[in-house]
Amino acid sequence: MAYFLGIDIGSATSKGIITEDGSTVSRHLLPSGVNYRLAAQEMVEGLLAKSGVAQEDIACTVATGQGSANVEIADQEVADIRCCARGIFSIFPSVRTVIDVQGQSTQVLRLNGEGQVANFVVSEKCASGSGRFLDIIANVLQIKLEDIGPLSLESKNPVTFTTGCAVFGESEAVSRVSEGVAREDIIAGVHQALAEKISSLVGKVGLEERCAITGGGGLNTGLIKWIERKLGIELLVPPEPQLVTALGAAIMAEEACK
Amino acid sequence: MTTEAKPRALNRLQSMYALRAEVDKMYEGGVEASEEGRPVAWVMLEGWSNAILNAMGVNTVFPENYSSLCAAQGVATPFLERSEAEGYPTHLCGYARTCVGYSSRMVELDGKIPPEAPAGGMPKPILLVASGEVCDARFKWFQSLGRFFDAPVWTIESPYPGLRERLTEGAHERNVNFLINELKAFVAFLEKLLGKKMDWDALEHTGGGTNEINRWRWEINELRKARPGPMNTRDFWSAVTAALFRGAANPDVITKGFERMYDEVKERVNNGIAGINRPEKYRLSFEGLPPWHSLGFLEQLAERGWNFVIESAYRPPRPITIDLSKYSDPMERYVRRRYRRLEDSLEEDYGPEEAGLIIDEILCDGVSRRMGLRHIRDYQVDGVVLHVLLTCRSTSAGLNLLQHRLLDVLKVPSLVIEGDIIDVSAFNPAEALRNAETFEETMDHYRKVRKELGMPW
Amino acid sequence: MVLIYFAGIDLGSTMTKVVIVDEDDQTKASVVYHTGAEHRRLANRVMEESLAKANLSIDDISFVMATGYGRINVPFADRQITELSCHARGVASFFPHVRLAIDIGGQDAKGLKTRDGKLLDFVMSDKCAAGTGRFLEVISAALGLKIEDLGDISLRSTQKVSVSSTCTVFAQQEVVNHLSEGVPLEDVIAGLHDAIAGRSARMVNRLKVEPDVVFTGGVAKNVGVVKALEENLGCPVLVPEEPLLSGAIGAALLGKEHVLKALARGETIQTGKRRLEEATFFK
Amino acid sequence: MAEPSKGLLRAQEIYQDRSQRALELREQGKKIMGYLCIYPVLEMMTALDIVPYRIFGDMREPITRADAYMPSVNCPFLRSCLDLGLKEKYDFLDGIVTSHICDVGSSLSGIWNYTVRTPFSHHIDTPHTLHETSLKQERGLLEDYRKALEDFTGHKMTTENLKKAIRVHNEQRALVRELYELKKPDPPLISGVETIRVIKAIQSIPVDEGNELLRDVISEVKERGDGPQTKSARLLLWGSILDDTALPEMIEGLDANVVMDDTCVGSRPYFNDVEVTGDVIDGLARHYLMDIKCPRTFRTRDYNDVRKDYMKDLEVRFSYLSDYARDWKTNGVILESVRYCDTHGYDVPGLRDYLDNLGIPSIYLEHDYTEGALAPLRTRVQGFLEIIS
Ligand SMILES: Nc1ncnc2c1ncn2[C@@H]1O[C@H](COP(=O)(O)OP(=O)(O)O)[C@@H](O)[C@H]1O
Ligand SMILES: Nc1ncnc2c1ncn2[C@@H]1O[C@H](COP(=O)(O)OP(=O)(O)O)[C@@H](O)[C@H]1O
Ligand code: SF4
Ligand code: SF4
Ligand code: SF4
Repeated sequence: MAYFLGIDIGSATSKGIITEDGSTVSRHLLPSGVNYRLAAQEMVEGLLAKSGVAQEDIACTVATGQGSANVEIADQEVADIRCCARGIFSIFPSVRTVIDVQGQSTQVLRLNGEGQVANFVVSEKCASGSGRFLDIIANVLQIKLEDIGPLSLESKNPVTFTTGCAVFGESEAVSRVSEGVAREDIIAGVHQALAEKISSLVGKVGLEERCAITGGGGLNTGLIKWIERKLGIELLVPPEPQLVTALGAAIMAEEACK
Repeated sequence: MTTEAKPRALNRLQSMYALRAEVDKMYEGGVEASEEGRPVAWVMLEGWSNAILNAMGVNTVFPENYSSLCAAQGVATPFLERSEAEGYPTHLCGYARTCVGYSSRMVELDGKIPPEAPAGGMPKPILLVASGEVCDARFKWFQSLGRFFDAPVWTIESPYPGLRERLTEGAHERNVNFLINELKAFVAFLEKLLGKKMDWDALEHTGGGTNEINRWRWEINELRKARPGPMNTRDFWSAVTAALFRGAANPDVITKGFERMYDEVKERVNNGIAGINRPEKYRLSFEGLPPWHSLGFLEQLAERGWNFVIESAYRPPRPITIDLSKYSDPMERYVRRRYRRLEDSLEEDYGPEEAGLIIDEILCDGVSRRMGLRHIRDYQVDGVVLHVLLTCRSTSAGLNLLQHRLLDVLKVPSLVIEGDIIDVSAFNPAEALRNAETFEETMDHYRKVRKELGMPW
Repeated sequence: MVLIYFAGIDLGSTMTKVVIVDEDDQTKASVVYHTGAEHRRLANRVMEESLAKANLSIDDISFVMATGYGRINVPFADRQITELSCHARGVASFFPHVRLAIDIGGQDAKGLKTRDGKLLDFVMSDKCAAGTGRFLEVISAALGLKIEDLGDISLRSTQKVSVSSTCTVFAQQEVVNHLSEGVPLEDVIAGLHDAIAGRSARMVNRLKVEPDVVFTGGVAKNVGVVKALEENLGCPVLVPEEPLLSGAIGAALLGKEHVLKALARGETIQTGKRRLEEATFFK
Repeated sequence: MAEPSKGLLRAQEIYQDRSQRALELREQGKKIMGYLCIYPVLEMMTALDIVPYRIFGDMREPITRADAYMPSVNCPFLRSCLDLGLKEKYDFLDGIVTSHICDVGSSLSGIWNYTVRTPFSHHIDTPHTLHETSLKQERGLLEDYRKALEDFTGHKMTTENLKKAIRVHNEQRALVRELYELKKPDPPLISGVETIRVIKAIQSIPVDEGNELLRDVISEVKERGDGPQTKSARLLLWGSILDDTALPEMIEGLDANVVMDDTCVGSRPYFNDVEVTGDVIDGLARHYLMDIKCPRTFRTRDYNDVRKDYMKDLEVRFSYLSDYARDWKTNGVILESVRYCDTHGYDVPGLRDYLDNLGIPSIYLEHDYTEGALAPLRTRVQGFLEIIS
């Protein structure tokens, strides 16, 4: 029996998948924490424990994500954009554009008919353009991550921040709340700004219909709506958007064995 | 650490070293001239003034190149910081900022060359020759050096028309006359400055030498079409400075150097040897100016089997024989030798049929989709690296459009790498490498696309 | 004889400071509070506390001068003036020969060229948290360290590591990575201090560094940054005993000078409504 | 129907909805010609009854489409212009005329042609120096431009019409100068914010209508009682493009009036007349090459001087600013530029040297052409005001 392992050590969350014959046997998520190496070990142990698969039966492991270098058992490290492409292609073969919203960066890719990356672009290295901005604001406003999206949609009057910096944005959000600005207006402002940045990235690679969203940002129903409004299209959302890259890594592992 | 299990990924050309050394000699020559009380000018690379100055016995050094030399040796940063302290915005051209820092340091030292200056340094100029060609930086920068030197600045103006406007009836002749008169005015100024007459015969020689050098450079580039590509862009960048920033060096010496390089490249082609010591997985073109501070990065890409077989900047012009017999005025000969009608150069480059298509595009839309892509096709390039520079507008502004045109017309993808010519802090090698891996997939994809369309590579 | 008092309030992004001085420029009371979300509005409480400390009531204060990021919306201030002028004035009260003052606070870094307490020229950092006190706050919070301890920790470093991310948020991640790779804490912290000091030094170079150089603001309490700044500037740097207070003291003194000047001209002093109410920010 | 508004109100209406008049005129069959920066010769458009319409960006609208065609390290003003073009906001233009204002400006003309595809386009390669040869070149370029416009409209540009056009444009220049005279008293009769609105308005409508607007504004301003208040600072504003009132609004919200400017949505295009010469094009060439003072041009004391004298050189390049400072009694100068503008950026240290030498205090502000970027500049401006008062 041959199993394949895909591990995505993200900046905030580590994700892992075991597949067999192209179908997922087991999945696991845990916070990456402050030590990627530890997270990688726990991920492998967790996955094996959940699935009951023995380590010897893993034919091949592909690691990806920020901390991919810390996965000791990996046979290969692969760039996360490639894994993301493979993953989404196995779910939605017709998708041609993917918006991948991760913690540290946002990337937009175009796919060809075989699930390969035909073009891609990565956001700038400023947290104000990444999912992290949402996390920071959600945290100070004491809103659960899963609630920020729906809440943002209730806003009639999204706040424009006076700062473009995620760090200062945090204190600005706090002060605004204490001055009576509604939380949904603040969180909507952040969503709107992020959606604008994303639509500009999409412009760079060009939008081709059938566009999907992946990464942790795909769990955010509000963000999806904001992006849809900006782009004027509907986004496809895979059932487990945050796991798409890990799935792609597992598929890569299978390919590597062939 | 001398344990070199694997050979380096780049396969350097031996003939490059001699050429590279010529640039150091040019700077040494400048310092020597200055010490002997002979005039030294700082000039911009534009191809018009250097030969004229040399013919007048003026030694020339090139701050643009000198800044990249500082960057390559890792000593540019203190100069950059100095320019920031002088109040120059940090987005200005990295070459200019290095030069400003250098000049300010010179003033601090009473006009002496800073001891930390590489290659002997650039001596104090008696003249700054700016250029209206290529970019704004190159005349604004020298103008602003007035804070440091009492040397006069002369800006050589050259036409920079829109494409369609260049095809307008009468425009070409007007531009030629503009250049002739402009350069004559420059000569008149030089005569006044130096108190001596122009040596027109010498110009015929100093001006003609470039053509010989360019001819060899052209031939070398022709050889680079071979598979595997026999010469990596790293060697191109190392050697090209000798041709571009020749200063008062004897053109024959440089010509000889490129001739040797030709022999070496030819030898490689005959034996199927590549410019990288790894299988040539991808053939690439480098568009834009290189990261002078991190040329070693090409080694890491070569490790992945990336061979940069051609580049966009400083490609030598196709050698042609121009009938100058009709023209007796030496300045007119000098100008006509290089400044050509757009229609003519297009026709030589693309052949009459494609040139016709390009001209139609220009007349109709004011721009051409096809133009300037010839090398990508000729060198059968799989992908293009676009180096978007933080501090250079003129080489960056058009890169994104180029990216679209390459895809539209040739189905060749591009990887954007952001960085700078001088400022190492603008460049993130780890990220660039990560994206390089993904880009391989993109190149694979477009290989298939081109195949489906029946394109030759 | 009637005693006359002047108050300066520096409503900073991170800290709110109030200083009350008497007519001989002697400090009667000073209070420093975390600005925080609520305290930002409750600047009045900080004011009240300092009045209590000085055993005075608001009516004993001849003039209240407000400065700092939140100066515009302090309802009990008589006048506002930028922290630039206030720091210049305040620093001169500690070090009369100061020529260059560097202030690194929670929101920005500033360089001030001054002479005799007068502001001559200045530079300020941009709208990014990198290079500010916030940078250190965010990272020390992520590492569970106290901001006060960073300085001493970094002094133990023998080989600082450079932090390549400029973004505060990503630098935090990078620091974590360094640590999980086994780089000693002190070397990482020293690297952060160097990054901040280097940025500020490059910025103030535009003003032509001349001694005496004085370093103020909350970050000046951090001996590690002081040392790194000295290295980066290549000259000694003076730090006042309480570097947080220079803005508030400067405000109080400028308030006093404003009053004296007006009196000398025989004008009446325009004072505000003196409502000890909450301050607001986004107007 | 309500009385059509006049004077400042009308200026503000046009400022807020610039294209409204152009669209009306287009309905009536007029040709609308977009132009970038102040170097495309407007007189030739007017002579052929074409309506010149200056292309601006919008600092309140985030750039989302232009980044695909222009790297973000380029002038954000031009990127914004392109962005609006890509968002079809300039689709009503019949053509576009560009000139060699700066590198990015020149590149933009190609990018615009490739992506926005306005039906007619022409690029004028205005030289950088004032050499004799450059003047000749500019003259030739204007002949080409004239021909291009003639081909575009199918009409001949007669000398008579051209002279007439020069006269109306000169009249506009005189009216703008008259308006600026009203900024000399203390307090000025018209604020910096209002001035930008007026100038932007006249750059959006036909020249004769602009003149009428100017006349209305001038008479209104002379008589009104609710003009600007006296403030401690009277400022001169120098810089690159400023096509939005946000910055002067911020400044004038503090203890300062902007009483004079040297920007191209301000005095720059209007402070010299075009001389009506025997050969009309000569006068136009001279004006557009030599008279407009802007950092894009390489100006020096004497091209044939073999020795440079820095201070004298600065004098020649910038003395008009000290005239402005004297005549409008300004006590400080704000130098303003959008980020990534090279031509203005290189001039800043020299210009500050010059002003320092005259004892005129100055401050340099750089912004990225977004409304949000202005808030942090507030403390800087206020600090500057504290220094000069
Ligand atoms: N339940 C959720 N609802 C909304 N957003 C979420 C949720 N969970 C995670 N996110 C978003 O996803 C991002 C993390 O995405 P992920 O792809 O896991 O990033 P990384 O790989 O860098 O750890 C977070 O920044 C957060 O904004
Ligand atoms: N005891 C301390 N030791 C070291 N650093 C401190 C200390 N107290 C405050 N800081 C630093 O000072 C910064 C606040 O400085 P401050 O000058 O008060 O800023 P602001 O005026 O913007 O409120 C904090 O971000 C923190 O980094
Ligand atoms: S082309 Fe670019 S690199 Fe060269 S001088 Fe101009 S701005 Fe600098
Ligand atoms: S602006 Fe803020 S979020 Fe952006 S890079 Fe700077 S610190 Fe990071
Ligand atoms: S602001 Fe500067 S870069 Fe932008 S268009 Fe004007 S001159 Fe060119």
